[in-house]
Amino acid sequence: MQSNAALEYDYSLAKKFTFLTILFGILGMVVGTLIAAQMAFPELNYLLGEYGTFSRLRPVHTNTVVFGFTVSGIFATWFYLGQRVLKVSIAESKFLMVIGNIQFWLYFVVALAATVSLLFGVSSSKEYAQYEWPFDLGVVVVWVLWGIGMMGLIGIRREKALYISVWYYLACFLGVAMLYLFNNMAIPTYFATEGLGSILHSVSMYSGTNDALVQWWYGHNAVAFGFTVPIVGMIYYFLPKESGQAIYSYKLSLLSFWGLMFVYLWAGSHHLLWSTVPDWMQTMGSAFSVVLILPSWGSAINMLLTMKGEWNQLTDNPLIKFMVLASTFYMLSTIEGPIQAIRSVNAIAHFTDWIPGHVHDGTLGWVTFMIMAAIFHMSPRMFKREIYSKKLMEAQFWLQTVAVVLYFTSMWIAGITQGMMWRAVDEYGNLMYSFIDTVTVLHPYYTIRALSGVMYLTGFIMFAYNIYKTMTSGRVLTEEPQFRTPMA
Amino acid sequence: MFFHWLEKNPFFFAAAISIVISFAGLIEIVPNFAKSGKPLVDLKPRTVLELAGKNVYMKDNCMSCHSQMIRPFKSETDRYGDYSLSGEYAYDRPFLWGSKRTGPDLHRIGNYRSTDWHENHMWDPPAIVPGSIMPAYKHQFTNIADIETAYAEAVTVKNAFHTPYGPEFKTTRAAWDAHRPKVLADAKAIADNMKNKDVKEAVANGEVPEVVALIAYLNSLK
Amino acid sequence: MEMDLRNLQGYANIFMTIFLVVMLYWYIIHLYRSEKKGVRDYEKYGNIALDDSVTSTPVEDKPASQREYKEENK
Amino acid sequence: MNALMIKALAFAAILMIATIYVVMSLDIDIVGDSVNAITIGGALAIAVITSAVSVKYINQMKTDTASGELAEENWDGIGEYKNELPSGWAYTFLAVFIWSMWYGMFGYPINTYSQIGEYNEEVLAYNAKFEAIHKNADAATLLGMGESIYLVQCSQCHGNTGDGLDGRAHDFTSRITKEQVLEAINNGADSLGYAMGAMPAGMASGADAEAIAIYVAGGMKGKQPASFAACSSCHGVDGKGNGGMSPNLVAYDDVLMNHVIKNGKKGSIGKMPAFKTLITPVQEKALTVYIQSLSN
Repeated sequence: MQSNAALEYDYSLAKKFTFLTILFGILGMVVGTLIAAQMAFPELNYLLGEYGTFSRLRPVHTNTVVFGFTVSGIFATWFYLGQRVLKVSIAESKFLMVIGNIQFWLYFVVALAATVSLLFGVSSSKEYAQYEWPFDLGVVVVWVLWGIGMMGLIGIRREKALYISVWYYLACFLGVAMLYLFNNMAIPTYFATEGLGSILHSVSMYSGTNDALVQWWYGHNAVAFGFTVPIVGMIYYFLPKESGQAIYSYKLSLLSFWGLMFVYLWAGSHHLLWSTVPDWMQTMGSAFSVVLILPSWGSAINMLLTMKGEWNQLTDNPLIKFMVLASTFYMLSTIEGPIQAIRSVNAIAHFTDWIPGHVHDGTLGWVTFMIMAAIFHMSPRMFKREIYSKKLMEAQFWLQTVAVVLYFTSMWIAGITQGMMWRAVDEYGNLMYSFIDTVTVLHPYYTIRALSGVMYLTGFIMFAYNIYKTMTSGRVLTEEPQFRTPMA
Repeated sequence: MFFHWLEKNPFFFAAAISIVISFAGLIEIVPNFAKSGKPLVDLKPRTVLELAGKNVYMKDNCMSCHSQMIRPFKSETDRYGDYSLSGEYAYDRPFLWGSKRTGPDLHRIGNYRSTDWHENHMWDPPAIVPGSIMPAYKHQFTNIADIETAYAEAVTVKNAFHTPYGPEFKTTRAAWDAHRPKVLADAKAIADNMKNKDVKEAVANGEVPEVVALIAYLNSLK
Repeated sequence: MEMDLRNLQGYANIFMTIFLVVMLYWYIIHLYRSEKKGVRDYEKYGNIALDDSVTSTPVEDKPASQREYKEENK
Repeated sequence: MNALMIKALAFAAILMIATIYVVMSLDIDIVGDSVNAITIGGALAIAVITSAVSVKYINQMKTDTASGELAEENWDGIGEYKNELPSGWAYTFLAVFIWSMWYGMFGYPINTYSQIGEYNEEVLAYNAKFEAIHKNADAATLLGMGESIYLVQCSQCHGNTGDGLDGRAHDFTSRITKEQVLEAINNGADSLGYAMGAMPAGMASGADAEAIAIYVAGGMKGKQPASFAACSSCHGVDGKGNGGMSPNLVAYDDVLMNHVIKNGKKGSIGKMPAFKTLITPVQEKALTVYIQSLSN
């Protein structure tokens, strides 16, 4: 293939999405930290009039970190590693470049507009699917464009075998597409009448218990295919690449993959334990949640074992540290979730802060750590400059690690405490605590959580600064580093 | 052989993933659809004012902090009333069970709180419940609820899902104009039990402040 | 009738679980078998991530005839 | 056991001790309630298993020799594979599958388990457990019980001390205020469902009404105004409600409490909803004792 001698990977799209990842990351985490602080200090609800209340901002936070930060991160890493593991440059096809750029701009507009719409209370109130129908359509188009781009790139690949990361990105694409479509089925009321009322409003195709089932089939698996699958795909590429160690066991990664695909979808009903969905379905949700520990841990163990005998890398490469810690938090959250899904434990855990605590093990400790590590790895290759500061990276690592630990321990105690207080009866057999008692008792934990939010956000800003300085004033690299990321 | 074939073909591989991940939905969700959607015998769909209130509930995203699902535990039925039944939710689009109780469950709040309590509480929660971390929703006293959209919603669900709204619910603007006084009368009945001057004035002028619709909705949760 | 449906779903669930276990462990066996027999070495795919320059030799080359695009931009 | 493992397990232990300490300090029975016990067990499992397993593998980074790289000669497919599937993982996978079958067939049998059935059993067990206390309750027990019910069910509106939160709800530290009496006289009253029926509006007016209001709000002490005759036909000369036929104006008696809890109440302050679904007869008795104690 003589003609490929001068061929290079094209990182323009990866770069663009990296910028968005950082932008949405900061936005989402600022809002997250604010709403965490509001739980401890309610006066903070009044900073922005009606737009600043906890209730308005919470969906802004969740949707910005899910559909802004994480999805950007998925796109950024796909446009980087997709080319590399398929051994084909996206620039080899003008078509794919055009599609990719349309995807980028459309995504940027839709994500921003949708976030603003939530601020104004335009919401369908289904968790993590709050966007109203026009924004849903936008999301679908973006997603389809990504799918076309992905299939196109796979079509022109030079490497015949699909590396395991590609499997995971494919699953991410397919899973999210299916779930998002079915869950967001709605009828716009404006068009179902003679143009009465708001054009943005719609009603769900499903009602009551059915709506709940579809919603949590989606809600749980949006986590599966948005927060687990693509992130696993990332670590399967970036950890081996950064460390120069092949995956410990490729077979284990295949097994974990199919295990995850089979089992994950069944577990959605564990969000509806003790509700009005049929009993057997709840039981199944519980049972499969526990089974789910194993395919999840398969990936995590595979990653940790990839680094076996490589202690020196762990101690002197902060990037490896990020990824090893991410794997560990992945283990924590993938055993915590299933145990919270056991009926009896769920009776306490559901509706309490233990659940946000659990979610943030995954999102802060696993998703964000991994995405940041990926960007740290990609930056020197994309910008052809050394990472600006290793010291800053180390400091950021420790600050954020402490933040995640504070977050999950405080919410762990808060949740168990509140769940048990709700159940507690006094010596006469009457409820021991009024509801407000179970709120005021949480103040110290909410304060700690707010503090952990500030710490984590600070770490993320350090990260953004480090990347910015890398782009602008890192030492110029003459050739692309093979494995370990160079840093000053 | 089957696996080899699969591993080599991205297209069939993608198809395999799709099949594998749709199993759960097919077995779990689909067969129960008709049964789980069945309403209680005497269940009435919400009035237009209540629907508008539900939309305020969604707009200010009350379900960030409040559930509407009383689980079958003695501790919950003691606190909130009878455990929830599937048939009670049959007309709820979307369902608003919530997933977090920063505040108490509201599924039967209409049984044990009143209009004036809500009025005072929405205006300044910690004054009513000392220690409350709920923010005040003073903007709901001046924002005007979108009752026309609520009407459009009622007509839509009537036509699409046979929700039993009366024959006067039609897709035309004329039908809405005819129904509007009924909504305003409902709003006035709520506002009569309230003290806020802005609210009373707005209702007198034929407008429905968000808080009135919201309270109508909360009162209907029984 | 309703009980029938519930039973049916219950059985479907149990059947699915068994099916999953069988498939998964069959897959494990399949993976090891193919390696033993020399049909395929799965672990070599790990190298795709390690050696991923655009010019490096693919682990499994996709013949140009199979590539769905024409080399147009030189 | 090496230092890292000890540290990780110590962390798990501290987290668990802190959790249990906080919960116990709130008088919550961990052992007695099986749900609480299982939850603590689950939390312990999360903390210990995660710590131990992740540290086990992290230790392998320290101690194992690197054997991860693949030799070129393996490419023919026959060769030595140093990196076997972790067998612990494979066996545990099978074990949880079996467990899940057990869970679905015996733990919560798919055909027979009903959470509502379990709820009914829970309520029966509860009743059996507390019946004794409720049956032979003496005044002190009732008072304590009443206070706990009041704080959970009533304090949101009437305030923790029963003072009605600055006029937002009825004030239990006295029986009735002048405004409340005047409201009833001027507008009538018909929300409690007494046998005597509705009280018509305008039984008295002007100075007479004023005098009645002052007299009743003052606890019916001192000289009875002549105009009170309009009231005594129903409420009795002593204002005590004619043996439960109409509301007692002097004290919170059993009948009054029963009517208010069952029907709610509408007065000058606003409307109180009924609490018939949330307060049981036993609790009502205790609550009465407690509310009586607030005005004494």
